[in-house]
Amino acid sequence: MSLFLVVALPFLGALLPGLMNNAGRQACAGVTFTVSLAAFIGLLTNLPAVLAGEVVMTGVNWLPSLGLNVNLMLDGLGFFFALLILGIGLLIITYARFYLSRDDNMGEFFTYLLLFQGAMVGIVLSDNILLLLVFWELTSLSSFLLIGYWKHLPAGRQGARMALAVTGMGGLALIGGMLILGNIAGSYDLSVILQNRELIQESPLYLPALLLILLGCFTKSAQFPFHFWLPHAMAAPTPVSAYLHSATMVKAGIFLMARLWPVLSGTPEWFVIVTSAGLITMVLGAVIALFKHDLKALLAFSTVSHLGLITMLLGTGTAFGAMAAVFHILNHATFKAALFMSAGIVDHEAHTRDIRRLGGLRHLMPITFVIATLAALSMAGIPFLNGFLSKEMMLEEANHTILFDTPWLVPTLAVIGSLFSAAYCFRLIGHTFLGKVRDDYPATPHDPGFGMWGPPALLVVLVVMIGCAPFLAEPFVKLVTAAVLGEAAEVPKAYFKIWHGLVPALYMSIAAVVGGLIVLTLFKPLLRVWDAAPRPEAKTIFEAIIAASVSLSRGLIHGLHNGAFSRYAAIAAVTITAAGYHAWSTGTIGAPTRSPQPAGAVEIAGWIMLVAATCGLVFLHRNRLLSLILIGIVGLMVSIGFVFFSAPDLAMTQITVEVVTIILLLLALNFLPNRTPIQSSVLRRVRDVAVALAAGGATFVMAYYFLLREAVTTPISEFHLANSYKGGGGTNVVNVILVDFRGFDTFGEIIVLGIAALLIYALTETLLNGPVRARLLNRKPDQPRAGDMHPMMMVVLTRVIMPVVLLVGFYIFLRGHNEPGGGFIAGLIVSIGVVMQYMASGFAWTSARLRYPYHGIIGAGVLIAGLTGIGSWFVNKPFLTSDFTYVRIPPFEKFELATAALFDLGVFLAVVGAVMLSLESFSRLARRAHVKDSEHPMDIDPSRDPADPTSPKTEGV
Amino acid sequence: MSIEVIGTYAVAICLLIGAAFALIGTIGLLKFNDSMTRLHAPTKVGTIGIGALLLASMIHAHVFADGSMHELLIMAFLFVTAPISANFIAKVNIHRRSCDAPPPPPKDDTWSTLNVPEADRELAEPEKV
Amino acid sequence: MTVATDFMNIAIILAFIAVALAQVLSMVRLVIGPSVGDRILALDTMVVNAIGLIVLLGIAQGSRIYFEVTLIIAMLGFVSTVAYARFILRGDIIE
Amino acid sequence: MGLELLVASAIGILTAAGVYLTLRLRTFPVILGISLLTYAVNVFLFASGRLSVGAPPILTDATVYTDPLPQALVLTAIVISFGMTAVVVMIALGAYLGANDDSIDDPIATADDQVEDQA
Amino acid sequence: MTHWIIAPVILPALLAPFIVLAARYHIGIQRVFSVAGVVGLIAIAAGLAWQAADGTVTVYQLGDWAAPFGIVVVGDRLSTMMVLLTSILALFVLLYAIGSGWDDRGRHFHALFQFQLMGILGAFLTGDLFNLFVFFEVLLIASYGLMIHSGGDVRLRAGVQYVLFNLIGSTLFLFALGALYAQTGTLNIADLAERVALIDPADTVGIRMAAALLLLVFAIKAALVPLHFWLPSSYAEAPAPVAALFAIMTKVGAYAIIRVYTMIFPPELDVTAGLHSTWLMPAALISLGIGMVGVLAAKKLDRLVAFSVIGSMGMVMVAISLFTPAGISAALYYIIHSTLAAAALFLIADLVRAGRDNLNLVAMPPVSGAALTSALFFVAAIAMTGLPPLSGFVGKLLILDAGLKSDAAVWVWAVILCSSLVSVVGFARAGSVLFWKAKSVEAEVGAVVAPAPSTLSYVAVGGLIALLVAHTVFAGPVYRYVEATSASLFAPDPYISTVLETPGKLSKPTEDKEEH
Amino acid sequence: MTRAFNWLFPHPLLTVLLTVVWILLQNDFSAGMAVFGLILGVIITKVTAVWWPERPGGVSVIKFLSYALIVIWDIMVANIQVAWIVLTKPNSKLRPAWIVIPLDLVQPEAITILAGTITLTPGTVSADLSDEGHSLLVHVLHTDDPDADRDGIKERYERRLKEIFA
Ligand code: NA
Ligand code: NA
Repeated sequence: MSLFLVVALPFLGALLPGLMNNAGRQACAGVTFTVSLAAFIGLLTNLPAVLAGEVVMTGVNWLPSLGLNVNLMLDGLGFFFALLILGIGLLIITYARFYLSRDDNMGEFFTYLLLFQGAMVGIVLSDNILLLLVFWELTSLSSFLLIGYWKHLPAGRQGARMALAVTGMGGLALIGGMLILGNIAGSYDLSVILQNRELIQESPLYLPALLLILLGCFTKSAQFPFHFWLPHAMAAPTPVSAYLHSATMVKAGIFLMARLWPVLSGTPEWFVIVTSAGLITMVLGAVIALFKHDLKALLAFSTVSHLGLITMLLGTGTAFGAMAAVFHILNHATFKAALFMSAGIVDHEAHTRDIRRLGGLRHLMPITFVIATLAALSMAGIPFLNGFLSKEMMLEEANHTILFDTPWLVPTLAVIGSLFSAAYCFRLIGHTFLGKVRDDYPATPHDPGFGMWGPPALLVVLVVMIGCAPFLAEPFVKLVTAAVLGEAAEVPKAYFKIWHGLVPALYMSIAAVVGGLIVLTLFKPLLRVWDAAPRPEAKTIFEAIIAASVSLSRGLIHGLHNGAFSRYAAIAAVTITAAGYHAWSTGTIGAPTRSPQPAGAVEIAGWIMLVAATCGLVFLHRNRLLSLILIGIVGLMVSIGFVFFSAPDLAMTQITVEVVTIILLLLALNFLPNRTPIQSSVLRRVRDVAVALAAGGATFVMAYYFLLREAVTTPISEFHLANSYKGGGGTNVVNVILVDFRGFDTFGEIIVLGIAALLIYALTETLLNGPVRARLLNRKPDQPRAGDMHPMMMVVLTRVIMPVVLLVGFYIFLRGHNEPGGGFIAGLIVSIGVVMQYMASGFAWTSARLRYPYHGIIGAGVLIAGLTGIGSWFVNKPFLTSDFTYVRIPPFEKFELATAALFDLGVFLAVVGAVMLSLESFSRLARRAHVKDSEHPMDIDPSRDPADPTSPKTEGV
Repeated sequence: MSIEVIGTYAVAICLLIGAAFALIGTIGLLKFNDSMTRLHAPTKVGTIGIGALLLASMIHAHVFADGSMHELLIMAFLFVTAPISANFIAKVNIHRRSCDAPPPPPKDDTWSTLNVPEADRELAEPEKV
Repeated sequence: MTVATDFMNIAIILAFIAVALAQVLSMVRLVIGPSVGDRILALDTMVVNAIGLIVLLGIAQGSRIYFEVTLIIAMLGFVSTVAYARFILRGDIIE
Repeated sequence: MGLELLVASAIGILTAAGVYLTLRLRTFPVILGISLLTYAVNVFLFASGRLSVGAPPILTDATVYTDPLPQALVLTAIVISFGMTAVVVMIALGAYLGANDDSIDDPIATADDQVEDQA
Repeated sequence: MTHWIIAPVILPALLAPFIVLAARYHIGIQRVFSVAGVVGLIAIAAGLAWQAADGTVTVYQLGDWAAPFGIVVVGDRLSTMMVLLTSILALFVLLYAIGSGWDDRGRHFHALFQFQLMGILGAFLTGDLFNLFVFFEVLLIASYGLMIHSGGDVRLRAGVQYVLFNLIGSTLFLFALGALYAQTGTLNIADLAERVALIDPADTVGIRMAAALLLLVFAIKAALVPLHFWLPSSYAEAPAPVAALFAIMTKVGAYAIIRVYTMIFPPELDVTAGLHSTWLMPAALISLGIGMVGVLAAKKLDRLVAFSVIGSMGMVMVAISLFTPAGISAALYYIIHSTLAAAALFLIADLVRAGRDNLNLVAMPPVSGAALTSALFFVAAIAMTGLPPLSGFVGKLLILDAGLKSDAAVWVWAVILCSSLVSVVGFARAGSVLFWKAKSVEAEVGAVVAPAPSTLSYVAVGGLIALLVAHTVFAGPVYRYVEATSASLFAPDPYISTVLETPGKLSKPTEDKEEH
Repeated sequence: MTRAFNWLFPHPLLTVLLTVVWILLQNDFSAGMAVFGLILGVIITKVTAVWWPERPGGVSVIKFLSYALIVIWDIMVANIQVAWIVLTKPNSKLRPAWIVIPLDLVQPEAITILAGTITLTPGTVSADLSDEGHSLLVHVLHTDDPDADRDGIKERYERRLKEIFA
């Protein structure tokens, strides 16, 4: 079967359990088992090739530019691990079917389990190390889901997050390491990388790569100092613990060390780091395991310890060490999975995993007792069980390993580790199964059905088989070892047998077992010492670190983003000024190319006015109405400046916009407080002044710089001046630019206005349909209002002036193409004319008589402008291409007809609609505050019939 | 003396008159010490001042170019709107009590500006702006 | 003719200075107030004087293209004066 | 003293005043501050065509015209900033009417702190 | 001549007023037109991207005026790719808005939505810097409207800051444009590229300031720290579909930086040497850090997602600031990824909110649809944090790989890897509280159970997730496309010559039009 | 016919005014322009007529022109007086006063013109109207005899306006 299929089957199969959830537990487990089995068989179909020493390779490109491809490779090592993963997987699935209770969502469980299985198979079959990373992180994710499977348990959630954080960190480090490795080797394919031992080990990047990769491996395999997450992962259901945290996932790190052994091992760095980490883990794990009362915790730390043992073996860098490691991986997988499942059975039956509440189970659960005892004794290193064989090899290897120039260090530690290992194994057997039957188990224990004890029993058969007949395993182990060693070393000649003679390893082994027994007899006093001894609780430390990082990040983020706009703006201003200053100070500056133009008294007076109004605004800004008046002056002076500097169009636009803006602001100020309170401290104001002066100074310098220099070459506006009349049909070049050369800008601009109006309208609607409505209805003016809402003089005058204003607007519109003016200014003027009418007789009275659909006017304006632009498509010209002609209709003089005028009409309509819709929206807010609408255009009118009941009241409404 | 020369002098004189009135009006604005009194100075003197300047512009156009009448429009505009502006500012002064209280009207109850709506009468007096 | 033109040019300069001075004086009134009516009045005066300035500019440059600006300022100055006053009188300017 | 200096310093002063007001704590002065910044930038953009007196870009028999393009750009900018101002005034007003507070600071950012931590 | 290249701007620009005019009061009709418009956009955008895929640069002269005198719209690989991305995103966001009923919680949603699209698409397509400003304003003002859609005090207060900060940005943009025009006398991007070459090396401060200011403008849009302050509250408080659409808006800033700083101010240009190469990378790294730390610090899901947007923009900017073909390719790949991922997360946050009326990261009783929502969250979080197997991981690998040759490689790697870890922890905490811890909370007796979100909402989110998966599976072809795009950015001559040498009205000697 | 005329010209004087304004705006006279101005005058008057619902009674145009001439003369004379006051009279010697003018006029247009006249004539400002419109409040810059001023205004302006708006 194709390797793709072997990897893909679990992933594809992961879709099934969820679907089968409703079909019952049996179906759910069954489909999962079938999928796994299919993959397992698929793997086995490749066995002949592997046995023949071939490396099965296959691949498709995924992201070839990066070198990330779905390249798979199957050699002895991969086969070995895949076999473990799929084989134990099958047992675990069977076991889990009976382990999980009816409350548990089995579909979800098996989905996650299959995802995990696929990811694990992916790791061990990847040829591409980037692909390997993908699977690597996927195992972290699926294990996160599996550990947190019982979501209601806090321990599960915390354990899941801790595992994810630690293995995630390792995964990220691994990404770095792998990328470096691939870059050194020039390929991310293992088959290439493994050929480049010298290149890699001589690279200056070897050490960072090694450290990062080892970080990944150590975290995944719970090596010291990252061992602490594993016990907390035991919050997962037992099948998960057995599968992930003893048999497979934690071995991913071991696998990777083995996989990269040919290119990474053999250097002093590798030796020191890996061997010492392994040793420490081995001893530490064993010691901690002894004192754990939770069966699964005990087993978890024993796993840590044994993983340390394997790591240490890989660290020695010798071929023998590697072979011992491979052998122990196999042995450990068999006895540990069996133990986990036994622990699960005990838990399942007795409803507790606490050793102190157990004992005497030998009589109640004989089958389980046999299975667990055989497995535990194997772990303790008792002869005729497979654990003994690999442990012997380990001790042998330890005898030849000299760390830190201290020959006794490694052997001694190895013995201590083995001693404690034996002790906790004996404790497991003794305190759980031996002794008297108790009468206070939380539930009555008895052996479960075959479904649950069958899988561990099968494993124990293997334990015994290999233990008694190691030669059965030898060829396979050597095959795997050959794959580990690659071309870096030869497979050792050593034979696997129970009896090697009276070699030092045997004495060490005996010492360990005997010592273990002695330690167990001293367990009670030792436990007291252990409990009394202060020791760092890794989980507490981890949680403290996380809590500290969270509160640190909160301090940083909430301190930085405290919602104070003034600070945001100040930071922006400082940043911009600083960047501008940096750009200035690192550049070169040449002499001015333009000479300044002389300024007379009047210009200086104008400047003084502007500056005075601006400064007045700053000093008096707390009085809001006054600041509006002052900003009116600023606008007026800027407009005059535009006139002075030959920009009449701009001046007109500026002044009309100014007035409409002030009307808007006055409408808003009606609701807002009339004064701005003093809130900021003097220090703050000094800071603000400093920021403001820096920004102002910078703009001054920049403006002055440019004003005294010419552009590098002729500005494009030369073309506009030259072709405005010829091509645009207008003599007002600014207007021709707006409606023709750059009509697209103007199209966008009227859309901005249209959106502004729609937005204002929509917000008004929302406000008036929400809680604000009540507030507006109950609103009182903040000061008494004068009588005479619609003064007679104003009304009478408006009747004459408003039509004149409209006429002027029309005039400005028509002439815009050739003289200052245009649709935009005309639109504003017409709007202001209508506003005059509103101000004179009130919004209600005015709009009751003639109400324009301002939405429609905006829409029509944009559509007219847009359709004018589209019109040119029909003569096969681009959007907004203009055309014009001259027409003569008596008695009128010859006049110009230009499509640009139609466009300008769109502009005009959009502006009128937008301004009026906005003003209308604002005044709708205000109208909620009033009850009565006036029925007359003016409040006081002596010519009205006094008998008329609708005649004006004396009350100033 | 040709018509151009006379026109030129006329322009100059109109300019001086206009500018002088504009300045005088503003001096009044600054000098008088009561809001209502101040109102007199600029609204009128200024209007005439600008009127003279516009006249100067018209004459100038007739002397140096082919004539111009549209300054009349601006003049008319200013003349028509000035009373309204003054009326509103006066109302503001009365409403804000920034002048002497006016005597009561002989025919009606009160002045329209002082006819504060019932609902607003209990509100505090406006703060000075 | 040159005498007359010189005289006119001097008159233009004097007028410029006078109107500019008027602007500055109005600005002073605007800032010192004290009543809001005074400030609105000062603003109104400044608008009118601004018209004068632009008319002078037109005369000085012999250009007629500033007419529309002047007209618009005349129209809008009035509107804003009324708007400010209405705000003081009624709060809502287009009730 | 040259016109260029006057214009450049006016831009600088408008900017400084605008920035100062933008750093205030209430929406209203901040909006005014942004308006001043808009003036400053409009004048700056206008000045990118350099300053010329008495040469409007209306085609006549004249030979010298000021650069019309910045004028068109400023015109567009004025219109756009008008729309923006109207919008921000309305939003600020809406926010004020909802909370009866025209403070510009955003309480949400810190209200986050009141959420009990359970993660 | 064909007009397709302008269609992405014109279609929404005319559809929006049409909706306002004809269907103002009929949400059903609005929906039909809005969806039809977006589907049409996708078709057009796909056609344009197809057309540009072989390196063809399409120039469209608005008003028939030749560049640089008139405005041109330019379709090349980069712009059409962004147009396609935007259109596709828009479809799913729109479906969600309809499915969740958000579009009916205020006025004019669909018109504003179309205008927003017009602004974004115009910004991608235009070849003129001032026109870019105009489109920025269009997209911004539409975004203001969408951001405060359906109102509420909190949203409006956040909206005020959002608008004001962007007004500062707009002002800055104009300063930069003024400086550029004063220095070069042109506004067309291609023409600028030619004219900066004429600048006297003895007088460079002007162009340097212009270049720096322009970069800051785009940095604000891209939410680069310390100019990012507008983002967290506004994205968190915006209605979900709007926030999801906003996922593309930060990319407009990134796009503009790529365009301008590869074409006008390329890294090898002497007069602007030492500018963006000095501080863009540090700012990008800090953004990445701040964003991901913000994820860890967040106490509300919406803010968490908002900060992840900052972080992902930091990631994009790290890649961009390498200014190498590999860096830009990686950035483009990551831009597509992070747009889709951020949009999906905002929508998922809304699914969460649907059952529990707030997004505080505290456990509340499980709600209907929680299982599906949590699965979607898990997938989207994987994507956003850059865990395998989704595109975030691929993008991260690409950026790390591109960064390896940089001088700042150590910093790039350290920050990217550490911030990934922080974001993983942050997302895991949030997810475990929202979805897992909820299982331990009993619903109050008699509490009203909110109905599950509509199927259409899930379809929209699922669609985005499916796109992410596709982006991962087809990483090879996608990367080939962005690689070619990046290569063409570093060889801009075809772009420049196509833009500047296409004749327009009156730039041909034969054409002359006189008054008759 | 009258109805057609009234329909087309709701305010004929306004139409004429608009036509004149149009010609002045063009700053150049031609027949076509006048026709165009007239068309605009009709349209705009028509459109805005809804906001001017009343049709004022017959106004004597001739009398109005003579009134205007008187006012212009008064304005020029009074301007010089006020200028003199501004320049020479110290604030302490200034005697401003309110004067109240009981009105005989009732048409809003007439009252407005009266008030406008008073304001345009330097030295006096129309400040307010009484709450039913029967008195006009005027502020005088400097006066020794307020009653004489009041009578002067009534005699010189209000009487003429009553004739115009007969
Ligand atoms: Na108020
Ligand atoms: Na008077």
